Amino acid sequence: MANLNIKIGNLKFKNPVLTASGTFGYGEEFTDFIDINRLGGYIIKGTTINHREGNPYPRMVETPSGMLNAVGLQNKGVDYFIEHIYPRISQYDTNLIVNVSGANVDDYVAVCEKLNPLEHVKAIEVNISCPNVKQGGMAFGTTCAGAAQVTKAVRNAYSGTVIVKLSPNVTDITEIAKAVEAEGADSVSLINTLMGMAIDTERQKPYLSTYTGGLSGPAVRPIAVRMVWQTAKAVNIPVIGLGGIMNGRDAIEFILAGATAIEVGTANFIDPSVTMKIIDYIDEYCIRHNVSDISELIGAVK
Amino acid sequence: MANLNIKIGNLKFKNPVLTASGTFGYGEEFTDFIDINRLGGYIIKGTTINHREGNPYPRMVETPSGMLNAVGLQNKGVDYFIEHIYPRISQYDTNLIVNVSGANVDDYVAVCEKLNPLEHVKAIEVNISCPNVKQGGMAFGTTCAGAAQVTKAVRNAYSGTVIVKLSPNVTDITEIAKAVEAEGADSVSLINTLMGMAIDTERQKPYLSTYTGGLSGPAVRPIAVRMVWQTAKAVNIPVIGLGGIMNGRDAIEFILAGATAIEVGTANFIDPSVTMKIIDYIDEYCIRHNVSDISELIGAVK
Amino acid sequence: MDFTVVANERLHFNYSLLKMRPTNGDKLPEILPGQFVQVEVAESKNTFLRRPISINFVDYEQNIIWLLVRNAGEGTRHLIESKINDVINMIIPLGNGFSMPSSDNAKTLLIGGGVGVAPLLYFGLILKNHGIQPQFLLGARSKADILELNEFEKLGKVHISTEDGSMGEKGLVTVHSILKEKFDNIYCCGPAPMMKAVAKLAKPIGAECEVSLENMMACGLGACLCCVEKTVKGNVCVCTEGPVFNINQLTWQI
Amino acid sequence: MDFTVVANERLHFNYSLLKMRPTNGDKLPEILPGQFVQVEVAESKNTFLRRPISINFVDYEQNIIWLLVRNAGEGTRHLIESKINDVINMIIPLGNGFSMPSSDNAKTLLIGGGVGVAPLLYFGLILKNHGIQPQFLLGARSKADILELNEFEKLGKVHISTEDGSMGEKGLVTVHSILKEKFDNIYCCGPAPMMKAVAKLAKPIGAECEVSLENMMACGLGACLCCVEKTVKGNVCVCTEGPVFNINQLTWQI
Repeated sequence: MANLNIKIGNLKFKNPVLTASGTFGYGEEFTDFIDINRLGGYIIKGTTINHREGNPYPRMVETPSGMLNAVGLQNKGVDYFIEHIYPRISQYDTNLIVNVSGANVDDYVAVCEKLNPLEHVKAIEVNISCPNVKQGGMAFGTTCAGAAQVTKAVRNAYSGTVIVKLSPNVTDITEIAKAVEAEGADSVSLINTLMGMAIDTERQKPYLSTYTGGLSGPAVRPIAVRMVWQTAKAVNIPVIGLGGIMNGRDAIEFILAGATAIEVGTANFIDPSVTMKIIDYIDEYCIRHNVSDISELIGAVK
Repeated sequence: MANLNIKIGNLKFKNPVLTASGTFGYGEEFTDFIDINRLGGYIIKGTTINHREGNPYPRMVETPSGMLNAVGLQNKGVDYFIEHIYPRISQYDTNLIVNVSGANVDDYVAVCEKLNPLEHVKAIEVNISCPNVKQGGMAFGTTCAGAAQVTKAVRNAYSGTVIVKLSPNVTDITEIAKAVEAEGADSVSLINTLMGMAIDTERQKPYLSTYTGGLSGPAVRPIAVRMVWQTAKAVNIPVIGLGGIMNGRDAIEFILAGATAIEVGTANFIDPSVTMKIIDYIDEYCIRHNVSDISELIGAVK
Repeated sequence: MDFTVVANERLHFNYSLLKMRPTNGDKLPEILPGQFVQVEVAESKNTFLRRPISINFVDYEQNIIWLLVRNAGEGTRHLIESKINDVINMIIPLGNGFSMPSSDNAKTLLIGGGVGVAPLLYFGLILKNHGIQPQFLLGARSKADILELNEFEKLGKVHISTEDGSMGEKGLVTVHSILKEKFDNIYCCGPAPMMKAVAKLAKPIGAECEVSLENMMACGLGACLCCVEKTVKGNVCVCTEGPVFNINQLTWQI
Repeated sequence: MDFTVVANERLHFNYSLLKMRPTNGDKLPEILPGQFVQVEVAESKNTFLRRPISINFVDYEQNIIWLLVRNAGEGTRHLIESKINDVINMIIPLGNGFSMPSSDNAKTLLIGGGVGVAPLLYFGLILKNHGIQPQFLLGARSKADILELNEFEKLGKVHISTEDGSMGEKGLVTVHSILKEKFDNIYCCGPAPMMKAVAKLAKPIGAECEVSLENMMACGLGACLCCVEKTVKGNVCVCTEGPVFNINQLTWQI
């Protein structure tokens, strides 16, 4: 049994396997399939200051080795979360991380202030990269100034670990990462989805009600691995890698590219127990390669 | 039989199906499988002022629904092309288009000046988006200034139809397209490959000698369709769409998104006769949808 | 959970009736009529997600589950081409089933269109076992598309509509003469336009009406929020809040 | 060109000998020993490109081609699991073959490692038909990995090396005693390190030596420029300039 413990900011994780926001609900949906306590951590869905209905149906279409989604941050708002959901899910022996989103900086701050007192919320993941909302979202994540502005405000409003989730829809993701690091983020997670579109050629209509959506799945993995590799070399804070991780091999690929931890997203839709298999694989891989501590693998690509 | 004729600048095409540079050699490699004369046009591989050996092996790795390549513009140079290759391939009854690349603006201009007198070269596709070369290539394609600079110089040096091939590795491809249009490009083609990376986790080495390479194939199609849709709305010049087109349905998807013509790339590797099938499908599709002229379909997504 | 295909009856070029048994011999879980499964399509280049398929019938004695699959694309085409002894992974059971009529002598009609008849067979059995005599109204394009007729006839009176009149009454189910009668409970599964038309008919006559929706799904577990339907409670996941809804919960213009 | 599988002989857990005939009944094209095919892998989620496979044997009388396939990943695994009557699309034939020895009494040795023995069987037949008696040196990890021994023995004297000594001489082919003899022509196909070692031995004794390379390919037609090998003429495509090269064309440090 290799040592799989890792650290993001001051927060310890029993292993580097997290679940990606918006693909794991509040965790409860998966208790028939996995032991949440075995996860390094789990990131619950994008939470906003007010209740959001999200985008109209249809919100999803399958694409080659991936899918497009346009959920649009449907959630009941931070107050409902704190009152009704948090009490139910706060007892797991793993790091509970809340993904935070907003239409403007004040919204981000307001959500952070409400989450700050919750002792079982160990970290927040600041979503400045959602391609499926009209205001905010990706707008902040595609400029250094916007990314820095949100990070600075959130950093002041939240005392725990701050992870900023970056958009891949940019010319140079390392510039955004550096801007975020400069404002005190403890970590960056990447990549969020790539903006895409698919058209039903028989109906001559887009498949999504919003026309465009976010592309995820193994189709985007090579892009995500490249961005993680570039970013891990550009910043000194730990990088969390995600984007099309379907199995343990893929998780190792991101770690070798420089990721300190990884998030499993779309794969949860296809195999709800995939995270457990990934944790087991990482352990077996370490043994097979005589790695006593996972840290030896981080960025170890030769 | 619907009318499939389209026009790019002053250049007429018998149908909108072209082959993408670097995936079709000089056409000769495919004469056992297709009738080149049936193509709307074919774009031959990236040509530079001097002979280039390209990148070391390995240059390719398969990825989910796609592949990464890092060929690096291997070619014998424009003089060799004009002397030895052009005479062999200039007799086809279709539009011969040469893809032009360079490490600096002078290189682009020099190649254009040598191609300008060739009566059977009907157009050039200016590659400002190759992710696999150290100098030039994508560097020009990721800033409006760089894209404009190359376009302006090429426009002055070449009297035929000028198509500029854009990089998807940017925050806003419409800004680049507008900059290129402003300098007199007759058309933009998109997308070139997305920069990606894949790691052999057992050897803990990247699969490509260059670490990163260009991702192509159906995996990237949703991104390409989105960018074509955005760009076709942003510029007044015709847009040529490519990125993961594997069959006739995919070709129609790009046309509905706003593409006046399409390029077939990676699909040629899997089915060397795919272009013929795509031309047939487009014709059948038009008949099935009571479309008498392909122009009715361009950008027709509702 | 892995299942082994024990029979694949090709009812029609486009439809297959798959009969499957848990590969490891486990007993089937309790399954409610109207629930569905998420089926993995293993060897298919262009199929990435699982495919949601409603449960057609459950034979607890033989420990076999039936799926009625329509060829609706590459994923389902692979399923209908399954061979005996193929092993297929399914997440089972998912969603909520039909609710029972309030009274045992409720006059009950089950309306199915095309492959939408699938969940009605198992529901019909459950109703019959509860002493309720269901009637069935099956609609399809033509005679060849009327599926499992013999099975339905074992459970209750069957009325038929075909668009081309090749069997039963000609036209859509919504114009079938049986609908002139008053029913206490109407259950419907089929194409959305048909379900909406049925809902329109059910409302004025005060019949309790439930429909089974087929919104596109990714996870089937309520995690991805992709298959949402607009209801009086706002957008809810069809996979966890449905697939069966009382028409009063929906916001259809009826 | 579509081919129908007429036999699939599982020589070993990891190897299959596929025998295929043109589906439409056409006669096989002329095939040179050392040429290869590009095989489409239809139903495989994670296989996007074709797989290049060298031609093991050609039986013109029966109009059948043999492919010796090693399970080297998901794509080839699907191929070795092919069933009789499966239809497989192949681009055939591709590349250049081995060149014949300059004289009919040339002392000729064909060295194959693992699945690298594949092209040597058909080449051995062609040599024999030209009145040249080839000798074979087959190397593998252990006895179980020595493939098609009976077939090779029909064509000439067979020498064997196994790393574990379970058959023939113990050790790599490059230390086999037969290599103490002088040969005029040596042909080799196997892992790159083995081919380089053989080239090192061939050069000093002045033997003409050809090797068959297996660089990763996309198209197989010389269009993608992915499978290049550095030669005295610069980077060339293994698919069109090879896969067979005289070692003097290569830039190996030997």
